[in-house]
Amino acid sequence: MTPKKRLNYSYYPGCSLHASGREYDISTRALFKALGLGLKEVPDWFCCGATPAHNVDELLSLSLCAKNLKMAEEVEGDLAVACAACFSRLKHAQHKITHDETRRRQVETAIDGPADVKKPVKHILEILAREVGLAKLEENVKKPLLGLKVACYYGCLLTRPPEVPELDDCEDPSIMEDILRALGAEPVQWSHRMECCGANFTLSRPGVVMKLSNAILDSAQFAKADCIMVACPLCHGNLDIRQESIENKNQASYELPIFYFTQLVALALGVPSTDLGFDSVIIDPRPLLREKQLI
Amino acid sequence: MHAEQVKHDFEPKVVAFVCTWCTYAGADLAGTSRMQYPPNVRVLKFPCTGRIDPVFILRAFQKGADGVLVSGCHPGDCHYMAGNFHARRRFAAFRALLDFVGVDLNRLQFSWVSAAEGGKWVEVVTELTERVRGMGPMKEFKELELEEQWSASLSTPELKAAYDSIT
Amino acid sequence: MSRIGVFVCHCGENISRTVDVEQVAAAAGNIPGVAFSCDYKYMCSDPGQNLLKKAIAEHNLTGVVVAACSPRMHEKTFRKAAGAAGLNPYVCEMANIREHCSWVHENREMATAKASDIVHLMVERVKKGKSLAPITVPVTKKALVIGGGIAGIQAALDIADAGHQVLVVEREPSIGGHMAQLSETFPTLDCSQCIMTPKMVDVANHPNITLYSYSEIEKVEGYIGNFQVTVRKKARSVDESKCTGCGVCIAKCPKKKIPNEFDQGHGMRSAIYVPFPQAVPNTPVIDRENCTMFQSGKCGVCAKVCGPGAVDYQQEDTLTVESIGAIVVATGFKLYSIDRKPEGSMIQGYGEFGYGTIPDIVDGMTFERLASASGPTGGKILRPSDGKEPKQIVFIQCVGSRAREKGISYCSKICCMYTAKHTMLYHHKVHDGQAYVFFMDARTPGKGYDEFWRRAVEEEEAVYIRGMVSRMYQKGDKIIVMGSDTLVGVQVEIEADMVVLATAVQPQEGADLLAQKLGISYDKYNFYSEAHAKLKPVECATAGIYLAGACQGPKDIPDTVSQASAAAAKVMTLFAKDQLERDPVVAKVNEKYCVGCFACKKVCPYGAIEEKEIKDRQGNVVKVIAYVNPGVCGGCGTCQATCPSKTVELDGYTDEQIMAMIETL
Amino acid sequence: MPQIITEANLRSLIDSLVKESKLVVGPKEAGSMVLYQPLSNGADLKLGALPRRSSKELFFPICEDILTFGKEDGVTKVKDVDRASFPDAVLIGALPCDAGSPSILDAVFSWDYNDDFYLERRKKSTIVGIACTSCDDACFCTAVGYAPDSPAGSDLFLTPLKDGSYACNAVTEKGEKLVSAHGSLFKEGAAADAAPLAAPDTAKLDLAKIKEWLNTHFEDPLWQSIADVCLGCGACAFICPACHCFDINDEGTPDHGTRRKHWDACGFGKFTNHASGHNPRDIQNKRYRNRIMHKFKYYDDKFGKTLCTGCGRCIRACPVGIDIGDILNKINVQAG
Amino acid sequence: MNAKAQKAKGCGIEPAYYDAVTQAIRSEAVKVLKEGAVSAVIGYLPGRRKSAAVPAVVTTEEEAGRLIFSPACVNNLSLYLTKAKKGILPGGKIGIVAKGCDLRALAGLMGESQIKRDDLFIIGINCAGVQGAVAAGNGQLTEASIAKKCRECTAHTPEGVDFVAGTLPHLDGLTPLEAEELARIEAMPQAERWAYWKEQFSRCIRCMACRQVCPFCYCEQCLCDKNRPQAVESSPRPAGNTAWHIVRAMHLAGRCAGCAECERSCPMDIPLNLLNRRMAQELKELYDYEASMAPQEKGPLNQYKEDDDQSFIK
Repeated sequence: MTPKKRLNYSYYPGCSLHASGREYDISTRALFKALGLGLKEVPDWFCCGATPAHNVDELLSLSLCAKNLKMAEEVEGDLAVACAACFSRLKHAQHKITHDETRRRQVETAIDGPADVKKPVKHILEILAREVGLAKLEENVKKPLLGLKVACYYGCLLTRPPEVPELDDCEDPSIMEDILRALGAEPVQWSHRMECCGANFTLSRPGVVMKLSNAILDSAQFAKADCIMVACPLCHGNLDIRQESIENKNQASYELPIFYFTQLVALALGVPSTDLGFDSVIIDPRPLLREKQLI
Repeated sequence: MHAEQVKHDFEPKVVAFVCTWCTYAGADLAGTSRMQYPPNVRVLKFPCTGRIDPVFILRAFQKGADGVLVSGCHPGDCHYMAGNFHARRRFAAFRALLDFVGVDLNRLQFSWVSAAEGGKWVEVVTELTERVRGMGPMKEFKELELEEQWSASLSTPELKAAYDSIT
Repeated sequence: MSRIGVFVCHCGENISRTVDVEQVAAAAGNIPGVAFSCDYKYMCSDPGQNLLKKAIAEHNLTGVVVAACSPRMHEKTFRKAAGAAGLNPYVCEMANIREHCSWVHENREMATAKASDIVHLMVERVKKGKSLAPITVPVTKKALVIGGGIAGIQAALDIADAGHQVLVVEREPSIGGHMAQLSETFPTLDCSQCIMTPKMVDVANHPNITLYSYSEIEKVEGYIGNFQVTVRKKARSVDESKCTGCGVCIAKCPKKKIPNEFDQGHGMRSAIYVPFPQAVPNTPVIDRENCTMFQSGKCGVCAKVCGPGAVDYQQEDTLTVESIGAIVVATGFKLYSIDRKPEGSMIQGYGEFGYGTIPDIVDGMTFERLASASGPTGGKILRPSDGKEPKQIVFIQCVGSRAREKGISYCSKICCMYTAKHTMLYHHKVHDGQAYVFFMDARTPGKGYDEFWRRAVEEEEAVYIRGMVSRMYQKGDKIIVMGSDTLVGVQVEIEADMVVLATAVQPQEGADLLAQKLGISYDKYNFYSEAHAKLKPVECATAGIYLAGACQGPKDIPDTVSQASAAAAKVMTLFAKDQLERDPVVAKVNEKYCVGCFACKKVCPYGAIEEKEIKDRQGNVVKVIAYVNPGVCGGCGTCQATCPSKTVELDGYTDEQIMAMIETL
Repeated sequence: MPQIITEANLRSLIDSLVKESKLVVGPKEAGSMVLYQPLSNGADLKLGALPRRSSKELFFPICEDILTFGKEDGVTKVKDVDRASFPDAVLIGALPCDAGSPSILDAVFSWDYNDDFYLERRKKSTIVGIACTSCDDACFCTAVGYAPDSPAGSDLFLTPLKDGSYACNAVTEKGEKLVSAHGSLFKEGAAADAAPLAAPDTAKLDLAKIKEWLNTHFEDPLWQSIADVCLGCGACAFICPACHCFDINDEGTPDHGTRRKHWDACGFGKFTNHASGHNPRDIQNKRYRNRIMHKFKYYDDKFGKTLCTGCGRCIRACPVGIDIGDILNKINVQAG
Repeated sequence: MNAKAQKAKGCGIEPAYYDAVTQAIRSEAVKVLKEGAVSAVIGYLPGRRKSAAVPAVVTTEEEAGRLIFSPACVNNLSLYLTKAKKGILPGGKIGIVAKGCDLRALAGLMGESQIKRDDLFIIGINCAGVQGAVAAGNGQLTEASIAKKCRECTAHTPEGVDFVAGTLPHLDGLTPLEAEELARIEAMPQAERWAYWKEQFSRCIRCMACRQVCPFCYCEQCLCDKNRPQAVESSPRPAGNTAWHIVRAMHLAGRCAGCAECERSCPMDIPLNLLNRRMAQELKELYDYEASMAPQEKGPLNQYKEDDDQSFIK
């Protein structure tokens, strides 16, 4: 038997995880600790430009990511990213800079140095499913999520466009469902796994968000899901924070707790629920978890 | 957006021995598709990779090639059915021989490029050219060309110049 | 001493934009042995060719290099011109400074230097070139048509009507192909089977046509005028010579619940079956995978009921070798499926449409069968899942086609028209139904085509929505179609009862394998490549092989029939001669030096090398050496590369020519 | 009184000659063998073994450029090799069977045509010969009129003495000059006893009789019997001190190239191949016959010399064991 | 243990073994000539020098009675059957003395249609070994004088011959010097290997002994003698020498019988057999081909398999 080397990752949390998505950050750290993985935050990281920068100034959005990636070189291990928007931006910048010589040169001028963007960027889903492995996850389950019906919600950024993130099947991914099955939960078949939640229109055009997010909540309910699991703080915000006003507007009643996948995985691996930020969300998930005897 | 073609300090000579049916046509396709690649390659057309004699490769190195590419049809696609299969064995053996006498095989590339693979042609040529550029001139054979048995060696400036102009 | 003429073409600006053609011509003038050099705007034009002819005469040229486009484009043109001026065509060569230089480089200085080098290479090649005389070979006046769809049928009938023997080889148990499956055809809405089946019968009855159905091409050897084709006749388990086509076996077969391929799996057939009632030949075939007799050894009903005793369970595949002079490839197409594709495949499926798991999402061919009077529903539009009549139906165009992200970037050409046809058929059959069409563009060039499309939109009440569908999912017994209407700028959602996808046209399964047997080239999608996109649209680069129909690219019926007739005309042109002149690029043995090791014979892919005895004047055998049969030699040159002493040499690619080129490096 | 030079001083002599920018050539260890090669200092000199190749290549290189040609500005220009650039050379430690060869070859290279390449090199070189103290069963110098202590061809001739030093005899003016220019390294004095010389185990051949036999036996079964097995390689000719055939080749392209002269051998099948394809010496024994005829008849006819110094190299090198000493003995016997 | 140590000292082979082989060859050669079964026998006659034997084509019983086998009988006589040496054999069936390694060459020549088995009477030798290129002069075979190829011989016993001469004595295992040398060179960094061969090839004088002695170099017109076009410079300069030796090795790849005559004949001691062995090793690894004593229809470079290795092709 060869002794297993401890996997170490550098970590780019992104601004959401330090603010509205704090529980995503907390649960991610707890999860890594539980799995015995190293996770070291890149010192002095800054905004990735998500999500509006590339619509306004592409060079800026690339340069922000290039600089972040360059700084990440200082920390050991592949770069772990939790936020779907950060992940998308970093991967996109990598792709663009590697494939477009002109852009690369412009970025190099902008950041005043070589555009060193080779650091492998990995979403935490990827790390769990591929690097840790489903078998090992299953092995380490302490509290199987039995009877929990989960609508896995991927959102629009995680797998698109196909050539950039290379995370999973662009239109029909299964990585979240695979992980959940390993934990003993019951992912539901539903229609809106990939639809847009309205993302960053949340402040500028809330009407759009209300409509799109409503469709998501509605179809999750139609599929008899107990809750929705997400991998993006923007999605989480729209589905969780706005849920009540969506219900009001549409005369509906959803009461669907929104989990970060890190929360559910960590919970299944035996991390105490008090360490996972369940208290800092709007739709309190604890009644559901209690009902399913998970806490 | 194409990479701008700028002259480098060292422009390697790259020779490509290609079959007319697949790789030559693939290179034509790269042309009609207006793809861009380094202008260092000189293409010698053969009916088939089966026609390509290892001596040609050797001779090309002797005559100043810094890199040699041999390219033909994918296995099974040979216009002549089996020419490329024979070529494959011949070149597998020849590579081993060159390696044994100390020739850096990074200078000798074999590839299958079909008539539909203009992009692969560009990729293969670009990769070889840039690799060879990084390696610098193929000095081994060039040095040999200048060397003499001791009894004949002269080092007059004129002769040196004459040699320089040959190689 | 050679007197070579070098002619540098500007190709309008195609070359001169990047290459300093004057400098190239001037540099060529300095090459030893070059007697004349010039540059000209369009060498391939008449004045350009005249310039060449005039220079050959005036400067007494012994060889010519035309620096212009790829020899694959114009080598014949200039060789002909050189020949007209009295020069041997084979001392005329092209230096490819367009595809291999001006089009692929931007730096003028370097491109010019490269062009000069390319010219120099070719000058050396021509200097060492020899005059060659064309070789004549006999022509076997029998054509092979591969594929018995409308393309193959048309080509076969045309060639047979011209008085030549034709062998038609069809993979399926019956000829007819996709056209036999169609309900009605655009733009006239005439019944497909009504116009198709008479032609099928003509094939069956034509005295000059031999039909091998349920057969495949095993091996192809030889060359234009002289192919040896091995055909595998698959075991039909029914003796064609005995069967009367009475159909009793089919009626009595106890195993009847097998999805019928002809009906896209929506109708049922028995284990012994003919694909459809009008099949040609009308001889049943036993589907051994589904036949109880073959699976368990118990049954044998069909054999018992067969009067003539035609059923033969012992029948095996047979191989037949045929001598063929020309080949028409007409293997047709298949439809793209939205199913998940294997890992690493260039082509992707549609996850957003459920990867083919939603039963009421069907493709266009299934709709044809549903709409066909002879189809599984007797011509009623009923959806597969529950047999209900769909009241809201959505047609989606460009599924797979023009979808680079799915791996196919081409337009399938026929979908706009057949979708319009489908909306009409639907409207005619379901009067209270509503058809919606999602489309990117409506492409309707063709006689009467746009009028037809307009009719669908304006008179037959189809709602055309310009935009794509982003997602479809099952909700209850409805299919929710989410799309966008880009003209209005809104998202639309339709609760459909059934969805019909106009999926992309792809080459037939195994097209690449057949191409490898034939030695013809194909593109990355496996469509067969014509020799020239514009000027040789039916010829393959491999002489003696011609293309007809959708195997070369998506085509509708009129285009397919036209191309099939064109291919037939090419075959007839070939058959008009008793002998054929062929390129003299063949190997020759230097009898003085050959020592008869026969390494060449061992490697020759054509079996062109024979043993020849050299005798002295008394008739004693002095030595046995190699001899290349010029009629059989394919000209690959593998023999020469193998011969240690190079006593076998390929004309047109001699060591002397190649070494001279290498010397210029 | 002869001059004496110690071995140490002999090596010092080489050092000084090298310092004077002379090309000093002598026996030197080269892998598994000893070859005549340029010496970079006195320590390089390896005495006591017969070098694998003869010393003729100092005057008659294995391959040398004659001229170069090339196109400049559209005009073909030819450049002769500058013979003045040939170096002043000293051949040191040549055994008598090697030192003797230039004096044989001078004749052929200055006969109807003066080969400037050979003659220039010859003029610029001084040969320091050395008496031979060891031999093997292939040596036969004494049979063809040479001897282990023959100073023929040497400008300065060294005789090994029992005390390890060498007695020096200046045979020619060149030799005297060499001594006088480096007087401090030589000393006059009574010589110690000479070291024992080599003594090849061969009887003296009657070369005149052999020539006479050759005059009348152009056709003879002997040729088949001795030379049917000859392979037709050039090993014997190339390592022979006296063989001097050469070929001239143009190498390069019409644009740029070099005309080169290099060794050739009469054993090669292509040696007399005519452009027409006809070959007057069509089979191997005819070629071998020519080798013997040339050495012992034709050269003598023309220049009064035998083209063999008896070094035995061809005997040692022949892949099929053809033994010229044995053949000459046979002819001698047949000649009576 | 003791016996082994003793054996190693003397390198085992008694002169009596060679005498016995000699006697067997003589009586068989005389017999077949006498019977008229063959018109000539190609064998070895003693040379003037102890360390030399000379190949000979003997046609009389008297000459046949002088044939020998000794450690000096190094030559691969199959050479004399090829067209390269035409004109020296009488018509009719020919007898030939062949060691195991020579037999592989005979088989190769049969595979290349140069000779027919029916035209030959092969006197095979149970061969204990012969001397190397730089053998000492006393004619005895010692561990120091045995040829390198014989140290790792896999063909001591002839197969498929008409007559076998001698009984194989006990042979001691010897260190495989050539295999070790091959491994040493293979292990060198590439630049060092180039330097090694450059030094070796620069010594070449282009005497062509390696070509002339090779049974497989029977071409009427050697590629390197051609000047239109000139594929290999004929002048003995390092450039042309290197090209020549590469071309030679390539042309022999898959054909070489491993008799190592090229290396033995080289007056400049260039280790040519290393090139041949390297190629043989590669062809064994890639295509499982080995030279054998039985003729093979096609050499490894005259055939192919569709799934041949192509890992080197992009």
